Amino acid sequence: MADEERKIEEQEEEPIPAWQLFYDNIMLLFFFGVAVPTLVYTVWGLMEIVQIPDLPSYSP
Amino acid sequence: MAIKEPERIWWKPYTWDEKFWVAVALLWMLTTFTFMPVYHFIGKQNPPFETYRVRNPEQFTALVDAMVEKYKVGEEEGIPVVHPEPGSDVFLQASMWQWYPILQLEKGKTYRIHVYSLDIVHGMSILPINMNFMVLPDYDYVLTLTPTTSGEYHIVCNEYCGLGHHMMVGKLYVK
Amino acid sequence: MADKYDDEEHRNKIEAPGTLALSLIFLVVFMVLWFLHFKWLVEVWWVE
Amino acid sequence: MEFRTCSFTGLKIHKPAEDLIKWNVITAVLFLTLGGLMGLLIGITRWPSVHYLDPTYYYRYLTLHGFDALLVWIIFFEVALVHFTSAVLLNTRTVIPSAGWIAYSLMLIGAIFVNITTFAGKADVLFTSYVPLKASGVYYTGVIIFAVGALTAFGHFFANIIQAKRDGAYKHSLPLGSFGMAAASIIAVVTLAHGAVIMIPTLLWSIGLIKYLDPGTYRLIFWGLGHPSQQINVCAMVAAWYMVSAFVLGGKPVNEKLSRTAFVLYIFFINVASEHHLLVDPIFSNWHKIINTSYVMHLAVFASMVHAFAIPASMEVALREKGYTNGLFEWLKKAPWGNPAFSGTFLSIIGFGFLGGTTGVIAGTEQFNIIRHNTFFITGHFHGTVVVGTTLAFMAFSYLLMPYIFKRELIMPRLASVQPYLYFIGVSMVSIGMMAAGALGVPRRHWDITFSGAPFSFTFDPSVDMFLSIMGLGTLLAVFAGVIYVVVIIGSALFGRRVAP
Repeated sequence: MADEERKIEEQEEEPIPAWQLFYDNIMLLFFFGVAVPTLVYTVWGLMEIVQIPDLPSYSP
Repeated sequence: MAIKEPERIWWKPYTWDEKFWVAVALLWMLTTFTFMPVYHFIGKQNPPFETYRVRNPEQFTALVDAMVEKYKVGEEEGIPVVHPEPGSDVFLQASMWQWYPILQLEKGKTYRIHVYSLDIVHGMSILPINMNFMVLPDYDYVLTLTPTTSGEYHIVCNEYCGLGHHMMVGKLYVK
Repeated sequence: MADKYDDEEHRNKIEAPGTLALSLIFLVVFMVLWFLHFKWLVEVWWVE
Repeated sequence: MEFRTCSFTGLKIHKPAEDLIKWNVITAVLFLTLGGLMGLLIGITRWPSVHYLDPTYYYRYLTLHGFDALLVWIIFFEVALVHFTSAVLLNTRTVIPSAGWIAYSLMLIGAIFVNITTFAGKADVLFTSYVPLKASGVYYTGVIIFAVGALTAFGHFFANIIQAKRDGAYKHSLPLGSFGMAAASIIAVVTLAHGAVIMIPTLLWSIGLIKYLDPGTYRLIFWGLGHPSQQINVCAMVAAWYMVSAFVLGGKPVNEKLSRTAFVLYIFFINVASEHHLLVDPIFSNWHKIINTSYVMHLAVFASMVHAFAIPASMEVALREKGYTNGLFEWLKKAPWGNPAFSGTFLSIIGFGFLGGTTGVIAGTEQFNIIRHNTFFITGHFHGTVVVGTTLAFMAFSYLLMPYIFKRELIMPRLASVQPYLYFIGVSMVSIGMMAAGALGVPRRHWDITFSGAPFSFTFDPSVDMFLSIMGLGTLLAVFAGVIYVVVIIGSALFGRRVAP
């Protein structure tokens, strides 16, 4: 199928909605899919682990 | 079809039943989510979050030993029973396969119960009321509790800790 | 083109009434279980 | 090119893709057999009146049951789905088949390492292997090899769809089934990367090259592997649901936008639910717990509720188009209940929603987790999701693969058509029995709840015995149905009557 033909065909039709283009972009979804859990779960969790204070001294 | 490429533009409005279900489901989900932070302000039954790093196990063992020495009131099966001052800091130590010591608490008094593991990961399950917490080595977890019911309670380990795991049972009295 | 999708008929259609009914039953079960857990939690917890 | 056209679906099937699917499915079923056998042994051990195994073997077989049934069976089947959705469904080829075979071999070698080490008694650490509980280095090596193999296999998905687009196999959008597996593959990459990050230091620690591993950090990152590996299942299972609806009934998604939005919410948010295991841990702040345990404001749970509506709706619309339009439920009565692919799928949806989904969200509520954490309730919950949900869905899907990919008819079709029902009832009994016992405080991963040999003994509510017996009977029924499944699938693959290609 000639690419030109397809191009012409698509120009005549209405544009694809932006959201649909976003959902079709698997690599962009991949980026968010990796970034969100890594930041929200892992990195945030590690930050909390290193910030834990030492056990203070108690007199029972 | 889920098995064929959809038509060129599939971004289309919802039907009535789809919209209704999306609205109802979203509303219920936001409710159950909002419950969690809001309950920290209006409710009392929240997981404790106070925690300290224990650099040296002996530091915690020393605290346990000092408490046992000062407040020991008896002994069961070789494990001391301790009646600490009401409202004080209390230390409970888990190890393979023992909860040490046995605590005797007073009803209606608030305690800061420090739990800590000497060796590997354990799980603290207070039965029969079924309150469960993790006990980790190197971390002191401070549970601020006010026993509201008196009686004899057991502490069962509910995280696998080796072959004697099922024998790791401790005791807790509320008087 | 746009009004093809926006027509009243499509938006007010109920395509799957049986499924909607099943889903609402599911939601009710979900809520009942949730409130039961809430009740158990309040009964159990050692706070004043 | 080595293509044939499937006489049932009209799909063009690439020979290397077909071979990869066959081998992955058969290997998956063999590991399900092993995992199921372990499940039988530990299930009847926790049935108080039988109490079959010694503690050593109980924990050893529990480790294996977790690894084989939860990881190996499911991931091998998902790799079969990777090739099915990224090549067969797009009527195109699978690129670099040799990479597929390398992935397959690595996964198999890793799984064998873990199984042998555990059988030999060198790794009685359970599935979680929390440090500082130590297993032999071979065990961690096996897990790493398996994870690397699985990562390669899921990477194959992306290679395939990129090539497919270049070849013009699809213009803009993947079919929904492939889109669901794309979500699963993205989630898998996050999962297996966490696995590598934590298992490599653990291996070094177990052979003495690293002195110290922080138990809190291990738990955080391990659950970045352990829980999301179940989210791969959720995505793959939902994709399988959509595909069965389309293959069996000709059902189309009622609204592509709705279904795809739900998958996108999965991709973004479902992985953070690893927090479910850390809710009563020291260390993490309430906000970390709340945001993560709620899959970021419960949006991924909302996505599941959308699928729970959209898939039955697609079936309903398809059946109504066939003329079953009386009342609310005529379509449901007239559905092809005798077809194990359909009945398995529908029962999987029901079981996943009612047994696994609701209880999971509730036990994952920060406050409620205090009365649920590490009790048998949790075990009941994930037998609702992973077994009634994912395993049953994959069983149903494999009934479709027999004619489509193996070019064989099912042997014993009558037995096959009751199998999903028996399995559903059996595992539901297991799940409900466990949840009821767990609600009364019975711990999970516990050899003896009468605490023999302990200094003190605690007696549970007497009804616990009844609930655990329900679980025991359910185990027997589920294993019986599992045996039927294995016999039918392996038997059909080897001896089924050949059908026209």
